[in-house]
Amino acid sequence: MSNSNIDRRDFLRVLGISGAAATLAGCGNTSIESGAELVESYVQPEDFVVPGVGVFYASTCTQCGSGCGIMGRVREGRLLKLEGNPKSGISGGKICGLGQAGVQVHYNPDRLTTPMMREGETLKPVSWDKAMAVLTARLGSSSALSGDQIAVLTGEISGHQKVLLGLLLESFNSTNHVVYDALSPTIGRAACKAVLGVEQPVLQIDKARLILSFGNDFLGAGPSPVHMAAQYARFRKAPRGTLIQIEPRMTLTGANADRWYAIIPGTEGVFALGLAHSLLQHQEYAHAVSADIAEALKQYDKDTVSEITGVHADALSHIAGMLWERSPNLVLSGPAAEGHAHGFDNAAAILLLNLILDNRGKTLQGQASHPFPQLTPITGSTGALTRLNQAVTAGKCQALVVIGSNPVFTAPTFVPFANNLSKVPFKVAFVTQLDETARQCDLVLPLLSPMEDFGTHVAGYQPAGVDLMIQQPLMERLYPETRGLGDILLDLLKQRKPDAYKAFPDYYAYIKTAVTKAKPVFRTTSSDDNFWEDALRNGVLHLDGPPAALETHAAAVKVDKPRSVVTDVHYPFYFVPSVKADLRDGRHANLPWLQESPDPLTTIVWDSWVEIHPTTAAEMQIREGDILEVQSATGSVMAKAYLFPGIQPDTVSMPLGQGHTAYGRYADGMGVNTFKIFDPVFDEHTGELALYATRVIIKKTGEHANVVKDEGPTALQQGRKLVVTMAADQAQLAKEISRVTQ
Amino acid sequence: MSLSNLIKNWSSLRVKRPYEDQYKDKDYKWAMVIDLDACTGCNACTTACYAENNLPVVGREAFSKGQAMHWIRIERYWGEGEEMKGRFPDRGAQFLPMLCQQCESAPCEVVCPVGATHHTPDGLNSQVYNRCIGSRYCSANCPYKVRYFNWWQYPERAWPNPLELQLNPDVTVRSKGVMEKCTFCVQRLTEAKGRARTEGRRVADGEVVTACAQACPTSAITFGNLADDKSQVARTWERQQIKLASDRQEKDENLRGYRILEDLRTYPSIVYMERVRDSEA
Amino acid sequence: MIHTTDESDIEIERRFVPKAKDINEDIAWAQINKDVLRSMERPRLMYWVIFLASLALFSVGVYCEVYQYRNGLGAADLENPQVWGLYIATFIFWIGMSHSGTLLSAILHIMHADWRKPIYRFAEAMTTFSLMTAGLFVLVHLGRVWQFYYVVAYPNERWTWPNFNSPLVWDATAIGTYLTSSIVFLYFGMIPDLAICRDNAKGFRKKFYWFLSAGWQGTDRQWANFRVAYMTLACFLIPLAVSVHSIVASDFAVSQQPGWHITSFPPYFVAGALYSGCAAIITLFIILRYVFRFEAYMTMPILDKTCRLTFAIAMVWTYLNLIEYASAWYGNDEYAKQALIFRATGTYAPYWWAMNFLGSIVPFVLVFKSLRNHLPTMMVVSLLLNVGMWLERFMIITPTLAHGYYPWTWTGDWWPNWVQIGIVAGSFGWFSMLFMLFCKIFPAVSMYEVKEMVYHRFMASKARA
Amino acid sequence: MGKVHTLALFNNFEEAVRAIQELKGAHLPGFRIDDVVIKSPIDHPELSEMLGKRPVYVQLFTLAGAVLGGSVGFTLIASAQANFLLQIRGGRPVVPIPPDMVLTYELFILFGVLMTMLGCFIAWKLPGNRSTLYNTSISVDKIGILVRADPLVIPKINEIFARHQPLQIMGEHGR
Amino acid sequence: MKVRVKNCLIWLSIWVFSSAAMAEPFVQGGAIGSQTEDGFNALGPVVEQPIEFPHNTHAGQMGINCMYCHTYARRSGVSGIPRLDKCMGCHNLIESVKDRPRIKKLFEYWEKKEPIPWKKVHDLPDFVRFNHERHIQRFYFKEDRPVREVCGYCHGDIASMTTARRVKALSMGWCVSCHQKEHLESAGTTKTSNGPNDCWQCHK
Repeated sequence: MSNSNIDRRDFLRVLGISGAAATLAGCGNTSIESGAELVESYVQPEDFVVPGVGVFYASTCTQCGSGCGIMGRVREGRLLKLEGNPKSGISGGKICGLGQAGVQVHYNPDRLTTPMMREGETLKPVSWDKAMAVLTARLGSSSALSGDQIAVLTGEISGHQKVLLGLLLESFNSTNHVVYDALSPTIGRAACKAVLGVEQPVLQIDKARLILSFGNDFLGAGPSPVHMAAQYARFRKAPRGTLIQIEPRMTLTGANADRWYAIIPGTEGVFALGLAHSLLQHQEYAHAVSADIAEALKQYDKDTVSEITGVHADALSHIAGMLWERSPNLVLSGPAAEGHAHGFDNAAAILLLNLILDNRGKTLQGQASHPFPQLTPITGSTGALTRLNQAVTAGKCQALVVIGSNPVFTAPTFVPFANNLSKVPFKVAFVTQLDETARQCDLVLPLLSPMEDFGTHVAGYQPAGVDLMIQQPLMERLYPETRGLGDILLDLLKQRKPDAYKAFPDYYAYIKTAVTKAKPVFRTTSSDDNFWEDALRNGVLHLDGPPAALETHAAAVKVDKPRSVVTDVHYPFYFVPSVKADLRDGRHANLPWLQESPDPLTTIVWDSWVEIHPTTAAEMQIREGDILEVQSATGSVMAKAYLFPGIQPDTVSMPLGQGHTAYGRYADGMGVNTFKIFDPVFDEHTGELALYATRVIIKKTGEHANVVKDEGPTALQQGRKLVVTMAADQAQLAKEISRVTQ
Repeated sequence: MSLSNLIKNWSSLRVKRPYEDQYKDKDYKWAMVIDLDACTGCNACTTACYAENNLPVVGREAFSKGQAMHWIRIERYWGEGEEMKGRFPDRGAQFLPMLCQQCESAPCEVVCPVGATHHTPDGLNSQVYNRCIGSRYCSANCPYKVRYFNWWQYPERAWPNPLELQLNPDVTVRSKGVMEKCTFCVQRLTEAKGRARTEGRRVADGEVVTACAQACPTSAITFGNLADDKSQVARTWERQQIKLASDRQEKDENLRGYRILEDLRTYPSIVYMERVRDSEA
Repeated sequence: MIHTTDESDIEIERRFVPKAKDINEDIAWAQINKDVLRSMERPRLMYWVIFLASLALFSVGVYCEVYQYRNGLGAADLENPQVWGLYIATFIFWIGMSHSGTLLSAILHIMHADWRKPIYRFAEAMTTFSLMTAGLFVLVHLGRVWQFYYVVAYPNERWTWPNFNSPLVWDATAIGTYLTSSIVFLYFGMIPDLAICRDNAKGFRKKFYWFLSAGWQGTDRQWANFRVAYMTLACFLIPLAVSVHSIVASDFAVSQQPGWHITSFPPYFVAGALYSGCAAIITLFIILRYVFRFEAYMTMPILDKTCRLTFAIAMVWTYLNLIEYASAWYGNDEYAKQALIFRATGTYAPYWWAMNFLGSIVPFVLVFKSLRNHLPTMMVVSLLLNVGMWLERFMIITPTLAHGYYPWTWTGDWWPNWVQIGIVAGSFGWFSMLFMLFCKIFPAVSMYEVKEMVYHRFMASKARA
Repeated sequence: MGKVHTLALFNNFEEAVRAIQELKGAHLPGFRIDDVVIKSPIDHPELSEMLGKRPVYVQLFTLAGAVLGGSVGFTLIASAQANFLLQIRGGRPVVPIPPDMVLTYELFILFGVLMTMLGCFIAWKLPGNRSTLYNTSISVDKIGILVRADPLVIPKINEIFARHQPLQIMGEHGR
Repeated sequence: MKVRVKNCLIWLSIWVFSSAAMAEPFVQGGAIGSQTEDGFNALGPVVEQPIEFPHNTHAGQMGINCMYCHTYARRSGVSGIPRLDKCMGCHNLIESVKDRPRIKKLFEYWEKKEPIPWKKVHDLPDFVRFNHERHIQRFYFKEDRPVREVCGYCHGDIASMTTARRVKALSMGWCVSCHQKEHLESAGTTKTSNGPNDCWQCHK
């Protein structure tokens, strides 16, 4: 594993490979041949470039916002595989399936290879000159747009791209950077901020002896799943921690729990307050909260709580007992608890338990403060899109730049963003592959893939200290007609403010200058060039920093009279969307590996499905594979039924991310888009869309189709000793050999 | 000189395997430990395997017919007996990464008519694609059903340009009619062994791991050299009292290690560590 | 007297003839020659109908095979773990069919049961052609059929050998040996008849028969050597036939799968093979008798004897079948027990029950003499028995693959698709096409042996008189 | 040598038998019973006593073939298994006895069968020339007696034949 | 009955000879006739290269070590073609031949910074892995054999050719014929060992 120590850009320029791109190993040639193929031949490669030997380059994964350090294995100029970068504190040398599939973003057969411009109804390919001319005419030096007239819509974005976007908007006297995340953590972050004083505390999972999680899928689609998984692995080593999960639909984390409880969706807060009430019976916790809260909590006796939440009353006292017994512990709230009209209150109530149990500083910490706040990511929200939608509807927006966001696909029906887009005179999208939103734009510019571009990233979740993640090209660009986002933004900025940016011939120069300028912060004595080379070689610039202290605001927790969830006669079922760790909000549905990677719990691939509890299914005479219509107040979708025991019986669940209509061959026509049946329910505190508050009715269509899954006709072991379970008190984990150490 | 070889080495040609200390004086015996308590079922290993070993994405149609090509698959069981009596799977799901067990006495090896699958000196159960004629007898005889057959001409359909550029040049792209299976990433092993040999040493522990082990976010998969006493895998086997050449382990009750379907006398090279659940919770 | 199928004749036979004669010993030898040689001349319309139907069926099979060859075996809807589908099931079926010829010809020859003589020739031809058909399935089921020669142990530039441990290699060797030996046996027993053909043929055919008849002139030295050699071949063929089907059984018994790993499989397979072979002989007996007007030679008493033999073998098979169930049932192998229960109650249960009914209950029809002598009934029964035996093979392959050791990979509802069914149907077309061709090129009834039979019976009756 | 052949065709098997008996009893000069060949449409093993000892050696070929096939077969298979490239499979010994016995058994039979056929062909003196004295009616139902004798005694033989109602008597040069 | 001895002998001798011919490779391994020293000679087609590189001048007349140019052979599975700047390293300084047409072509590629599209002459099937490094390390470095012999065993006497041409069959039997031989483990010892006989060593 030799890492590069040269100027990456020069390396790619002088490599001059022939023959490599044309050969497809193993395919076709099955006999001794002479003169049929070309030899890999170089002009002037660096010494470490040896044909037949793979070289690893460090970079940063951009598949989600976790900012994992990765290494790309490059051979004969081709990027072959991604691995975790051991130097990255976040990934620790590991990588998830989603990260692996990053190469398929790069090699995707449906990638956009030339700029496209709208001609009437369709997009037609145009040259870069033409495209840039159109772009600069609208957004260049002559542009008269200002303020709210221009908007930039992105997904979660950090690093110098975020900086350049901000600078570009600034040149228009605008701050209209709309960050939209269909699966936004806004509610939870707001609750954290209110209760603990920070938006995103650092979870010390490995230090906890007991974790009580209310629908927090930290092993699946959490904020930093690879890091959390490593923490989880340590948590499971001696002394082994216990995980209790309470949620309406079993997540991947729930599937790994020692004890899993089904709860009526939206009642997690009630349960948490019930626990709080129970805990306050213990002397040592009695003074953790103010007297009036303690008084109010008395309404949450275990029978009331049990009746409201649907969880057995004994469970409440049992969990409370365990929380009391096993310290330090950690109580987590997750999207399933937060995505309700009173989601903020739920999350706050759950966080209150941490205050009572005094987990602050033990298993919960604040993040170290980042030396470059301008590089840290902005958390996306759906509220941002709603506001943009209002501006667009009002006709205020004259130009819209869309980067890494697909609101046409993810916006719920009551945010008719797709229809309103036509009211914007100039819409430009920067994409690697055409998606539903890009297809509605006037100009689409093809970007370099993350494997071809430079960049810097800052993760939203910084487990220890702070990291500045460096992204560098892992191979030469595949398509000459693609450009990096940074380069395009820099070009526009040069148009707007020629003087300020003339020192930077391109984005590479900009980023190199910017990073080397930050050298003093990292307290190194090496030269600028060495510093930059080290940064590239390691893929990460790390800075240790003390964790920020957490505050205590128990008063932020609203303790009302216990409210049960109102049932709806027209829509009797709770609808719980499930977020797949690899498809997320659907942006990765174009990657074949992820489509074929079975959903861990149902083993279904390439599809959407409706999870329904077997007893409910039996009552309704639904068999697996029956096609059901799931109808909410705003829309309906049809999918195959899958009988799933890990779900609250009055709840049905469907995965998000499928149902694309214009996102390439691997995504189109697979499953249905469940974003389109969300009810317009918003969190009362933050105004954020409540994703878990939709109610639906289920109708049988009478049709039937086989569920495409890996599982066979039985999900039982049939007496075979396949997976064996041992009671924790029997296992002598401490005596085992493990590379994972505390 | 086969005839003279026959006469000269008759007794060694008549040795049955596995036997105790078979690999004691050998350089390598690759083996694995999978900790089911650490495995979260996240499928990272599966995708890593697709990337490393040029596995074709078969598509929905073929997948629905049971023609998937995942060399390592994550199985999800819902428990047995008492656990299934309740309304919910109270103890979570049971995930099992199932891949070729690299049996020491592999049922598949015996039955292949052309000897496309055999046992390597490193204790791997090999599959030579270009020798395979596709009788599928090995798959029929595999108790674990971890052998995957190329039902279609995947090189023509699974990697539309430019996806083919991702293909690992160290691994053959299998055409139709060929059986394939987990190789313990033999291309990595061969490379590491060659490098070590040139440097006149044995491959160090952790120097080479399979793609699944490398990716696994919880490090549930440990890969290593059983012939090297100091390797983590060898020490774990030792500590778990698992003997390679035994079909019924006599071990302490509170040890978690076991091998799957061991009573069939396949002598697998993968030890699974029992999943642990806190019965108090 | 020529026996006919008339109801009244059966009636008369039963009432007034204490023991029907296998063959009319007054039949003139020249007449025998004439009757048999006539069957090789310009065919009847019925012949063409059967031949063309076979050809059409065969073409369907060829089309399916070409389709499968081009697309890969996925075209046949095979999957993991249903890797074999109908191909191996039908392969065993055809191997089983091939045992009839050996049984009738070799065993009965050694035991001097001369009633075999009018019918053994076509039975032997059946052996050869079923083996050829079975061989086709070996090729059809291969993923890379173009590399099939890797199985053959021959010196090559790769310096590699097949895996001699594999039952498939034993299979290849055994079937190769069996095919060679059965062709030798068939040809050898035909040499005196080929000489007759030579003496009666003209033109190209004469040359052809001249070459094949190997200078046969019927001299006493030729007869003496012939007698010894033929007897030796018969002695070789019996253990060979048993070994062939035992080896086919070893494909399964040697493997580990529940439902396959059964000690009684080899005899069970042999019995099943003899059973289906005998049933097929009855079918072909009736067809040939009708198509070539062989009523004088393929007489009802011979059919009667064949039927009784079939019944006996059916009972042997039933016994071994029950033994197989019993050993799973009373054994300690939970996996095998589960596999058995799956067969009886799972997806394929109707076929399992049908197979037991057809294989063990239907043969009781053969107990009744009146039914044994009723050709349409016998035709239907023999076909049913063969369907039962085909189902037996299907029940060996599919449920075990569907319900092996590993529950995760069980299959719930796997069914063969049109490609597989087409190829299986094509194999029947191929077989009957070859068989029909054989009947036109070679004498389907052994003339010299019928003469011997007539001669000996005549001498015996004279002695009695 | 100078011996020539004569062939008589009989309709009746008993007449033919009597003709041979008379030939045996006639004590013709230079005539031996070995020179008599019977051509018949079916096998008449009952004549062997009358025709004297005419041994059959086919079994020897069979034995040689079977033993050779078995032993050489086993050696070849075992040495192929001991070949440099042959690998350990499924934990079985490289040269496993049971599978090799199965194959040996098959080769034993195969070569036994082939050698039997070969031996028979050799006994039939293939590919030598056939006697031209042959009548197609032999293959129908007639019995032929072929005698090889000194040309001088041929008329006497024919005379004996003529006493037993032959259908036809054929000489080597025309009728 | 008299068995014709002559006939008998003819048949039997045919039998014995054919069996013996069949048995030879069983006993020796490989195909009939491949046992001879030159049983694997198989001249490949002439491959037209972009520049007609004179190996005979470089390796022959000047006696340059093969690995001076094919520098990857000792550290990678593939021996590789020399990089263009390697050629230039010398030819920039050799004024005497600069006007030769082949050298001019070389300079043209260099000016354009374009790799020379050399064609593969020794191209194994894609499922075969041949490791130059291991062979060079074993026979050149450890056993200390002359480089021309080590390379030449597979590549033939390149020093007498202009552009390379395949002279060996490169078939599997040929590889095996050498792998089964006992080779010295290193110079100065008498300990021998043969090449690996594991399928997976070469097949991937």
